[in-house]
Order: sequence, then structure tokens, then C-alpha cells
Amino acid sequence: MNMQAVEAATRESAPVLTLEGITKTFPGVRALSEVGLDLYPGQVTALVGENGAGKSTIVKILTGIYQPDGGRIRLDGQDVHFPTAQHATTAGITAIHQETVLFDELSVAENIFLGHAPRGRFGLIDTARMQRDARALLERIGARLDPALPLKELGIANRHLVAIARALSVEARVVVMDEPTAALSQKEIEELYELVERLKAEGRAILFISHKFDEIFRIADRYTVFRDGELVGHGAMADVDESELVRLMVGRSVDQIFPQRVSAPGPEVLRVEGYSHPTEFDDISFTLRRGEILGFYGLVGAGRSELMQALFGVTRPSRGAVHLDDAPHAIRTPADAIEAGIVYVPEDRGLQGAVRGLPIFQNVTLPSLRETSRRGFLRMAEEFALTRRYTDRLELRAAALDQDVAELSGGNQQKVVIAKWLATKPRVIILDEPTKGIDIGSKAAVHAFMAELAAEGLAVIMVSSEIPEILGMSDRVIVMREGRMAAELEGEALTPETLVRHAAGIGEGG
Amino acid sequence: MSLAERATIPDRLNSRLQRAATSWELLLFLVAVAIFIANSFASPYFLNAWNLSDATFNFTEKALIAFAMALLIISGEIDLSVASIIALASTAMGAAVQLGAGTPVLVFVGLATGLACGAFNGALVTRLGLPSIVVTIGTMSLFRGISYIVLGDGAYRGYPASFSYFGQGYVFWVVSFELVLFALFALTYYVVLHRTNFGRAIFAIGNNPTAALFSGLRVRRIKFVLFLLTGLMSGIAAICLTARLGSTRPSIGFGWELEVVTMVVLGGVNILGGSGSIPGVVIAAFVMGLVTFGLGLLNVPGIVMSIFIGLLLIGVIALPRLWTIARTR
Amino acid sequence: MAFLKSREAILAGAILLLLALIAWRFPGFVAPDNLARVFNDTSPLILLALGQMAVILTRCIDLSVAANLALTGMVCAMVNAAAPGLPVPVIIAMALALGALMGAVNGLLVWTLAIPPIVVTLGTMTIYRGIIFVISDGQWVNSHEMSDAFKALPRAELLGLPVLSWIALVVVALFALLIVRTPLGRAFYAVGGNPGAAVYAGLNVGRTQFWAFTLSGTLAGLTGYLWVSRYAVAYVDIASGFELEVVAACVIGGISIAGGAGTVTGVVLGALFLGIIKNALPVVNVSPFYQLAISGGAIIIAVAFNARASRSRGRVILKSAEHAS
Amino acid sequence: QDDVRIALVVKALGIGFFEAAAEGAEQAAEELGNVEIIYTGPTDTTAEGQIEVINSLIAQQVDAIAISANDPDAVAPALQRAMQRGITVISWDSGVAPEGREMHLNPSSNPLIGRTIIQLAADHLPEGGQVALLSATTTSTNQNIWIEEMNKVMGDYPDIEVVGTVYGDDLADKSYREAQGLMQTYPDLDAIIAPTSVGIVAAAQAVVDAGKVGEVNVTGLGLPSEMAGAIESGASRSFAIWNPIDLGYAATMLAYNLATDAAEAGPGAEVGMGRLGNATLDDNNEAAMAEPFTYDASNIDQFKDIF
Ligand SMILES: Nc1ncnc2c1ncn2[C@@H]1O[C@H](COP(=O)(O)OP(=O)(O)OP(=O)(O)O)[C@@H](O)[C@H]1O
Ligand SMILES: Nc1ncnc2c1ncn2[C@@H]1O[C@H](COP(=O)(O)OP(=O)(O)OP(=O)(O)O)[C@@H](O)[C@H]1O
Ligand SMILES: [Mg+2]
Ligand SMILES: [Mg+2]
Repeated sequence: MNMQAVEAATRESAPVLTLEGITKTFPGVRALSEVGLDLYPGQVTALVGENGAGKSTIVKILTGIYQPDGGRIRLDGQDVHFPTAQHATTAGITAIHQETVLFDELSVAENIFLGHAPRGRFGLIDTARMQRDARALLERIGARLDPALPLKELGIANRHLVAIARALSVEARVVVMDEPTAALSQKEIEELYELVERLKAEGRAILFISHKFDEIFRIADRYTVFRDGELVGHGAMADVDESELVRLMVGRSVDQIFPQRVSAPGPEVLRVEGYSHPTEFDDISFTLRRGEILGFYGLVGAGRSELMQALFGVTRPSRGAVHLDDAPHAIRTPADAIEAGIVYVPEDRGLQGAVRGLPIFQNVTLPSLRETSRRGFLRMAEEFALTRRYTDRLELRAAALDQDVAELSGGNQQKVVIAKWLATKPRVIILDEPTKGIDIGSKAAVHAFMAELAAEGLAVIMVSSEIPEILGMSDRVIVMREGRMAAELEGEALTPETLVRHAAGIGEGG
Repeated sequence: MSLAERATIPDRLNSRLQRAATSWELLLFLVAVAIFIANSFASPYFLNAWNLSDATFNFTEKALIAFAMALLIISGEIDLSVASIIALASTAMGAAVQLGAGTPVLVFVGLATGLACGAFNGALVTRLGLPSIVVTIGTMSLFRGISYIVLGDGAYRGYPASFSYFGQGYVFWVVSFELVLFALFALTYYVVLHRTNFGRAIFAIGNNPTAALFSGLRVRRIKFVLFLLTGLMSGIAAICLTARLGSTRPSIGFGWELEVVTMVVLGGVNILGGSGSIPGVVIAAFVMGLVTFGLGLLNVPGIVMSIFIGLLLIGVIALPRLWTIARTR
Repeated sequence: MAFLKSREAILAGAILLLLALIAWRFPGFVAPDNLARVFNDTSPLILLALGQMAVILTRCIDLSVAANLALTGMVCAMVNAAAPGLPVPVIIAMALALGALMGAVNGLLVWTLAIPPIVVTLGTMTIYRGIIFVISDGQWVNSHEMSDAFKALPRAELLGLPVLSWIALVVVALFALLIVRTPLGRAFYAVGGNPGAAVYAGLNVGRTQFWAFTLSGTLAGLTGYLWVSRYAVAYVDIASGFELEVVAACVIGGISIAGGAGTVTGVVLGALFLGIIKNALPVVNVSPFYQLAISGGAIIIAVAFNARASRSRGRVILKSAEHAS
Repeated sequence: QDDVRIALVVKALGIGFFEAAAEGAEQAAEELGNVEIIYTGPTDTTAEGQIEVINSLIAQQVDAIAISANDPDAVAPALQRAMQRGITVISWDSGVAPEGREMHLNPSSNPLIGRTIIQLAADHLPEGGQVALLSATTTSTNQNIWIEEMNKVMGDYPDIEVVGTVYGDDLADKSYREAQGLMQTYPDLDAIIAPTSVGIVAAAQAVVDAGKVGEVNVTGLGLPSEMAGAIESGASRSFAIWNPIDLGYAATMLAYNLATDAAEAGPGAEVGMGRLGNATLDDNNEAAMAEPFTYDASNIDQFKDIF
């Protein structure tokens, strides 16, 4: 395989696709500034960078979903412009997006061919041929699925396979894969690697986005690194090693980002026993102590968020018990959880965290209205005072406290959500991907703050998919895989290798 | 970063006055004033206290429902069965009259029927998790249908004389009982929506029900209460309307649900939930009342007036958007 | 069998049960010619419900269909009264065009100005109705003012069925083809089911909604002519309130009001369900005053039932849970 | 001298019958010289709609209101207020409860109408047979009174059996469907009596569509202009109606005479109706205009273009 890579590198033809000076800003965030990217036929280019570095944004730009604010895209040296996704597909660019972009009510085959289904007589969709083609595509990636099945019958992993098949359903010269292996099992991942090799051999250019270094080193020929929306390096894989890539990605060495803290866990606050859910997770048990940071690691889709939401009372477990200070506690709604002192900073900030459309101060006081009001009547002055107490401490950046949260940058929205929960004076705080999509500065602030909270005696659960964050912050780590506890690691056993092994299920005799 | 470097964030960016100057309510108020002036030029009969008082009957009952409906729509739900609740509540009161009930009992029956209908809608939406627009299209047929089953082509009449006060009485001079009720409820709903925790929760739920739930709000319970309130206000409207008409037929209040929704949307409430205000709804009620009364004085048929209302409804929403589109071109 | 568990099969079962119940009191109702009559009577509802289905699939709603029908019908009748010599196909073409135009106005307001569909169609509903009054001056167009050819078309018989029924059958077939076998039809589902993802798939959400409204308007226009010629009368209030019956037929037929789910079979069955009840009540001597309450109850039961059937199962992370339940 | 402003309030605008009545009102106005007619009404037949119209008429300080009511009780309070403000109020065609008007003008007397509609059916059924009734809206009282009066004289027609009554709500499509249902339920039906101008047209259309011309005779009360086709096709042999032009004329005359204090309403009083003579009020302050007139193939052409 290495031979092939070298061969491809020496072929060194002109790039098929070139991006130059691409800039993209969202309200409050500059996602990309003047970045470039070259993709070569028959080669895999790995795009690496931390969460929020702008990787998915560039994918969306070159597939016509976002329009860049500046810069140019060239295909075979010709300037091109993709006003819609359809245009990009027609030009031969196809992508497996990070979010699943599928349709529950359509069949597997229709999901694969939506927008470019084979046509028969009178321009009607040729259903029979579509199903045949879909079956062939699915077999090519090693998925044995009935193409006629409605998508809603499939679970998370199979949906991912459908998304991959969809990307391969067009005659593409450029194939983009945005974290394609995140939700797949080891066997499926192997099949995907084979597929990538075949695509390479067919002369297609591949852009491969992944946070897993082992796989990058295994399949990529070239690399491009983004940091905070800027291009910080590119070249041939053969010329870099892992530590060099990390240095490019992070811009400093890993251990410096995280606050130094001495862990001195106090008495147990929370004990979870045999927590189970019919479809999402099974048999989860753990304990949590005062002043402790407990990390939850796993691949995306391992079910950590679902577990945390059940602990917070959003969904009901089918079995299991929660003990607070050794006393059994029934948590049926989030209101119960807040009452008991458990709060949850959700992963999906836009949907579950911030109430966009309401001003900052109203977001912060939402769960604490009982404190700021008198006999059910609002007292705005108290609300502003309470809000200010926590936003000052979190160093929130905003124009005014009555500004709509939707106008804030991602990191500042996250601070508002955290402030909201701290204002309730909780005993257990669950942070689900607390630094996802926020800039490096805010990230460090959140980490420092987390350490501070733990030092003050708060019990912290941190869900994260970033190994450095997990290693840098946690006293103890629970690894989840496919809805189950795969391991509980601490001290010496806590290394990147053990985390990945348990999360991916490698080396367990199967 | 030191404290000195960090500018403290002010509480408010714009003063309340600045906000009021750019508000929807002000725009609507200007529209109302314009219509008022136009009317007084168009008809010599317009500027007359008694006539204006009569004109308020065109909207007071609908506005009573519109207040509760505004809260419901801000929370992201809708109730299309309100006019049918009027029919059912009126039928129940009529049946009570036949059994010899007096005015206090009638009022109780009207309110109780409204509450029961609201509870029924609320339970279907919040307990079974059904979409409110469909549920209330169903109960819209169901409630009025029950009135038809009870009454057929008959009518209930013979309401006690004291009962007619709710629809025909005057508190002093030209100020009718209904107008007083309208003012009292406008104030009450203003306080509830804009000055209490409950009102804050309604806005939060309407903007993002998931985040509201995650913030510990009892979303389903609050929505249920809002359906109850809407039913209750429909019951109150039923009492006023029945007292004004002095009889009950199953077709009573037919088509009012759309006028109520129109009033709420015209008042600046976002039909998709999350924003709106009671002052807006109050002004919208006056605008609709003035338009219908003014055109009525010119003997313009009701259906032609509805063209104006329809244009107003689309126009007031479309114009600002057209404006932004034109500006960004 | 998956089909036996589907909404459509259950609805079909409910209809058969209903027919059996009626036949038990009044056997004549299930005679083939009477069933054909009921179908004929339900045809306008079917036509409008199909258009409404397209709109609801894309997460919109069209409350203006009945007003569109009435306005188109009035224009057809007035044109016919003024120019009796104008051939019927020309009138039909005009009805289709006028209906499409009104639908397109709704669609454009939704697409370009992003005004919520319920507000748009609430507004155009009153505007279209008002226009009928303005152009007709409130006058009726009566049977004797219409030409014979104008009135003959829907009631002419072909192989034992009135043309009205045939039109409904043909439109159902064409519409099913459109929904199942054309990119636009599939786009309705995609756009309503997951608008965010539809953009990734290269679909234009607003434009797809525009076409759904135009389709709904076109069918309303066609039905406008058929309605007026069948009942041989046109006035301001025809089909008033019919829009809710149309939405009801869709909901009973299993079209999800949240968009993206439902079938043509379901809609046709939903419309037939309402049509059978409407026609059966006078026959089985139940007072027609029961009709409203019965259809209201049917809507509530249907929507509760559909919601149970389509409750989301979450993400299904546990492999063992994938094909269970 | 100022014009006397008389408002002719109808059940709903756009109905042929009321348009004809408005024409009669204009004739009266012309004859009287100093009268201005305001022809108005809601767009659909609801009491609430009529109340809004009445309120705006009160505001305009008209001299008299002559109303055909959608609901006898519901409009009464508004009309009472009109009377308190000095406006003369009479009802015609479809009445208002006594406290809400000074007098009521029946187009004809109820017993006469009741007998006429059954006679029309019997005329063409020498051997007797089955007849059914297709009534109008659920909120209009006169249909029910006429049917009641008809039932009182059924003893005179022993061979005729009334098999059922259905309601078409004065909606063309509903009436059509109900008529279809009647023919379905009673295969031996001989006649449909529809004492409503909307229902009779729809029933005739249903009979034609069912291919039962000659078998089922449609009769009742209708307008010549709307029924001309049915007479021609044979679906209806004959029908009756009072002259709506005369009705509008008479109502206007009565309103004028009461408003100008030329006469006063009260039991036994005589009030002038211009060319139609005098109306004599009964104990309920009601009066009848004339008996219904029967139209058939022999005279339809003469009237169909008039109203
Ligand atoms: N639609 C949007 N609106 C506002 N901000 C956005 C939007 N999409 C992305 N961003 C912001 O742009 C930045 C880059 O996001 P992007 O999704 O490209 O990151 P990424 O490199 O793909 O990260 P990850 O590894 O987590 O997938 C982030 O700060 C993100 O919050
Ligand atoms: N089909 C779905 N139904 C309900 N919620 C979903 C669905 N898909 C994603 N989510 C929510 O979206 C968020 C993103 O999920 P993500 O892909 O990060 O996986 P996850 O469930 O959080 O797994 P983990 O936290 O172990 O990575 C989660 O909060 C999840 O609950
Ligand atoms: Mg990404
Ligand atoms: Mg997660």
C-alpha cells in the first residue's frame, strides 16, 4: 500500500480542484480566512484541525451549500461557482457530510439517489433500476441492506452506510469524506479503507477529514492543516510525523493548554446503578465524588449524550437507579433534576442550550426565576444583577445584557449556557462536549473554569470526543461504545491508546 | 485580561424609548390613527360617542379570545376551535335556561363549558403529543357538531332579563360592560405576559421548546394551562355574545376563529411562536373594529371589508420584508 | 405483511367496517351504482385533498383552496354566461390557469418573502372570496344562464361512470405517478421531511413549496369549474368552509401535518371516508346534524392513531434494538 | 325637505329573490319621490352579520329599517336599540320577534302557503303517492311554519303520504345531495316539495341527473328565472311564489308610512301599501300581502326575465 502512495505522489499531476483565498464569516465567527486547498487525482488529502477549525465549513463551500465571502474555486484550472449543491454534484464533486443528511420517509434507494435518480420512459424515475443500482452500491461498501426498506427503520450505523453510498452514487472526480468512520464499527471501517483504495486506483481525488491519526497515517497521501480558520500547513504525509501534525493543529504543545490541578475528590455525591434504555444504552453504573472531574469518552454516537439526558430527566430509563448522597432519587423531568442539584450543559447548544430569540439575561435567569422574582412577578433589576455575577466571572463578550443570544459567537453562547446553570448553584454539573465548536481562547477559559468549579467542590461530568481534553482534564474516565460501558480507566491506564482501543472495540477477541 | 481593560457590559443597548420608537406597536398605532382620521372624513356619522360605542361590539368579544390566543400562539400552539367552544358553551347555557337556571348558574355553565373544552384540547395536545392545529380542526367540528346534535335547526331562547346585561349593559354613559371587560382583560393579560415568570416561560417555550424543557420549565403543564385559558376566554365570549343575541343557535360565532387569529397576527404576534405583545393585539383589535365600522358606515358589504383585512394582514408582514430585500439588492 | 400493518390498510379496514355497518341498516347503500354515486360525490374532495397533500408534505398548509375553487368557478360561470359559444375545453384551460395563478401567488409569497404559509393563505382566502363578490356584485349565476355544453361535461356518462368520476380517477393516477415517480414528487417528501438536509441534496426548499402551492391551486381551479357546472349554480359562498374538510381528509388519510409523510392511497381513502359518512347519514336516517360531530371525532381519532404509529424511536444506538418493535 | 332614508336589510346579498325585492323597493321610492333606499345585508346568512349591519345603520341615523331576519331573536336587541333611537323598524319575509319590530309583513299567509305547496304536488298525483320535503336552512323559521300548516291540511289528501323531511341548509350542493338521498331512500318517490328557492333548483337538477324526469315531480316555492330550465326539462310541472318585487315594494311603502307617521302600527290598524292596497294588522301586528301565484309551462316565459 505504501508503494501505491509513493507511486501516486510521484505521479504528481496537476490538481483537479484548487481553492484559493477562501473566506467565510458567520455572525460573530470568522470560520475561514483566506484558506487554500489542493486536491490531486488518485490521492487522498487529509484535512486535519481541531474542532471548529473550519473543516466542515470548507466542505460545505466546495459542495455548494455555503457561498464563500471571498476567494475562488478552480476545477481543472477553470473558475467555477456552485450556487447550489446540485451544481457541485453536476461538476463531479460529492461528499459524505458530517451531519447525516437523510430522509426518514424515503427508502434507502431513494435516499441514495435523491436528486439524480435514473430516469426511464417519460422522464419518470426508473424504480427498478434505482433499486438495482442501490443494491450494487451498498454491496460495494460491504453493506447488506434492502434498498426498498424505509430509512426510518435503520439504526445510526446503517444510516451512515447509506450516506456513504449516496456520496458514491454520482460519477465523481472529487470525493469528500467528513469524519466518515466516526460512527462505524471496526469491520465497516476496514471496508471503507478498501473502498478508498479503490477510488484512488480509479484516479479520483479524495478529501478525507478525520480526528483519528492512525487512520490518517494509514490512508492519506497528503495533508492540509487548519487552525482557527486559517491554513497553517500542507504537504506530503511522508514528510511529517504525528507530533509535527499535532503542533501544527494546536499551535503549542498539548500539555500546556490544560490547567494544572490537584485532584482531591471528596465524598460520593452521585451513584448510578444499572441504568438502561430500550434502544440507546444498557447497564451503566458509576459513582461520582465531590471535586472530581469524571470524563466520558467514546466515538460520536456512542450514546453518551443519551445517557446524560436520561440522568437529567429528559428521557426515562427503562431500568436502573440514581442515588444522591446515598439516598435513592427519582428524576422524571429536568425540573426534578435541577431541584436535586444536577444540571446539564447540552451538546447541541442551538437546540437544547440557548433560547435564541431571548436576550442574554433572560437566558441566564430562566431556571432561577424563582430566585429573582417576587410572588411570580418579574424583577428585572435582580435579573440583571444575577446575570452580571456569572457573566463577569466567565468573561462573557457581548454588547449588552439584553442582546439576543443568537447574535453571540459560539463560545460566548456556551458561556451563557454555563452561566445559566451556575446561577442555580448545582452540586453536579454535566458538561456535554463543552468546548465543541468554540475558539481556542474560549476553550482554555472553559477548561480553567471547569477546574475551578471542581476545586470549589462541585462534582463534574465531562463528555468529550477529544482525547487531549479527556486526558488533560479528567480524574477518571469511562469509555462507552455502542451504548455500553466499555471500560473505566484511571491513572496509569489512562493513555490515548487504551482510550481508542476501548472506544473502537479493538483487541477484545473480535 | 485585567479588570481595567475589560469594558463592563451594559444592561441595555437601547433605551426603552428607543425601542418603542421602532416597534411594531407604534406602526400599528399610526395605522389605527390614520384609519380613524380617514373615517371621520369619510362619514359624518363617525364622530359620535354612541356610534363609536356601538362599533366596539364589533371586536370586544373576539378580542377577549384574542388575548388568550396570543399567549397560546406565542407558546407555539394554536386553537382553531374557539368559535366552536362559543357555540357549545352557548348551547350548554341555553339548555340550562330550559331547566330554569338563573343568571349566576348560566355564567357558571358558560365558564365551565369553556374550561372543559380547553382542557380537552390541552389534554390531546400535551398528553398525547398531537399537533394542535390538527387537533383543534377536529374539535372545531366536534364541539359545534355537538351543538347541532343538541339543537338541530332549533334555538334556545328565553334568557333571563338580568343575563342580557353582559351583552347589552352599559356601565356608565356609552361605556358598555363588554368594553370594560375588554379593558380589564387587556390589562390582566398585559401583566401576565410581560410582567410575570409565567409570561417569561411562554416566550421561552415559543422560541425554543427543547431548550425550555432543558431549563427545567414544565412545558407541557404550561401549554395545558394556556389551552385552559383560551377555553375560558371563549366561554366568557360566549356569555357576552349569547347575552347580546338573546338566543342560541348552533351557527353562533361561525368563522370567528379566523378573525381571532387574524387579530392576533395583525397585532404582531409571530404565528410560529416566540414573540408578540398584548398592546399589539389591543391595537389590532381597534384597527379591525375601525376598518369594519368605517366601511360599514359607507355600506360596504362585509366581504369587501374582508379584502381590506386580508391585504392588511399580508401587507403589514410583507412590506418590511420587501423593504429589506429592496435595500440589500 | 408490512402492508397489513400500514395506516392505509387500517383505514381501508375502517371504511369496510363502516360500509358493513351501513349495509346492515340499509343494504341499498352498498349497491354498486350507489357506491359509484358516492364516489362521484366525493370526487371534488379527492381532487382538492390531493393538492393539499402536496402542500402539507412540504410543511405548509393551504387554507385558500375553497376560495380559489369558488373564484375560479364564478369566473368560469360568468365567462360562460357572457360567451355561451366558448368551447368547454377553453373554459377548462382557463380554470386550470386561473387556479394555478392563485396557487402561484400563495407560493411566491411563501417562497420569496418567507411569510408563514398559514398567514399567507388565511389572507388570500379572504381576498379571493372578496374578489368573487366584487366581480359578481354578489349575484348568482343560475342554471339557465349556463350553456348546456358547460353543464353537460361532469355529468356525461362514460362506461357507466360520470365524467366527474373519471376526471378524479385520472387525476389520482397522474398524481400518484407524480408523487412516486418524479423528482418533484420525491422532493415534496424530502423538503418537508428534513428541510435542512434537502439543501444538502441540492433541492431548493422554497421553490419546491412554490410548486406544491401551484399544484394545489391548479387542482382547485379544475374543481372550481367541475363544481359550478355540476351544481349548475355559482355564487360567493360556494364551498365555504370546504378547506377544513380538505385538510381533514388529508389528516385522516395519514398525511403528517409536520410534513414529509403520507401516501396518495391514504389521502384518497381519507376523502372517501368523509364522503361515505356524508352520503350515508341521510340514507340511514341519522339526522344530518350529526355529521359535523362525527367528522370531528374521526379527525381526532385518526390523528391520535397516526401519531402513535409514527412516534420516533430515537437514535437506536444499541444494535440489538435496531429491528425490534 | 330631506329624503326619507329606508334601509332594506336582507338575509344575504346576492340572492335573486332579494335582488328582485330591492327592485320593488326602488319602484316604491320612485313613486314616493323623496325616498332613498339603502339596500344592504351580510354576505352570508348569519345573525351576527346582520347585527353589524344594523349597528352601522343606527349610526347613520336612517329613518326606517325593513329587515328579513336570519334569526328572529338574535337581531331583536339591536333592532330594539334602533327603535329607541327613533328608527322605524319593520320586518318582512322572515320575521323578527314582536319586541324587535313595529310590524311584520308576511309575503302571504302561512295557511295559504302550506295549502299551496301540497296542492301543487297533489295536482299532478291524482292517484296519490309518496312525497318528501326538502327544507331550507336550520336557522330560518318560515319553512317550518309552512310545513306545519301543510301538515294541518294533510287530512284533505288521504292518498298522499309524506315520507320524510330533509334539510339542505340553503346550500346548493347540500340540497342536491339531500335530494339524491331522498330518491335513493324512497325509490317510489313521486314528488319532492321544496319550499325554498335554493332547494327547489338543486332538487330539480338532482332529478334531471338521476334520469327521473317524469317519475319525480319537483315543486314548491321558487323563482321563475331560476326555475325556467326545470319547467322546460319537465323536472318540475309547476311551482309557486309570491311576487318578490311586490314584496319589496310593499315593505318600503309600509316603512315609509310608519316612519312619516302617516300611520301607526297596532292590532287592527290599516297601513297603506301603495298600489297593493292596505295591510291589516292582526293581534301580533302581522299582515299578509297576497296569496302565492302558480307558475307552469303556460306562463313561465312571461315572468322568467322579470325576477
Ligand atoms: N451555520 C453557522 N452559523 C454560525 N457559525 C457557524 C456555522 N457553521 C459553522 N460555524 C462556526 O464556524 C466555525 C467552524 O466550524 P466547522 O463546522 O467548519 O468546524 P470543523 O472544523 O468541522 O469542526 P469539527 O471537527 O467539530 O467538525 C465554528 O466556530 C462554528 O461554530
Ligand atoms: N435521530 C436523532 N434523534 C434524536 N436526537 C438525535 C438524533 N440524532 C442526533 N441526536 C442528538 O444530536 C446530538 C449529536 O449527537 P452525536 O452525533 O454527537 O452523538 P451522541 O449521541 O452525542 O453520542 P456521543 O455523545 O457518545 O458522541 C446528540 O445530543 C443527540 O442526542
Ligand atoms: Mg466538522
Ligand atoms: Mg454527544
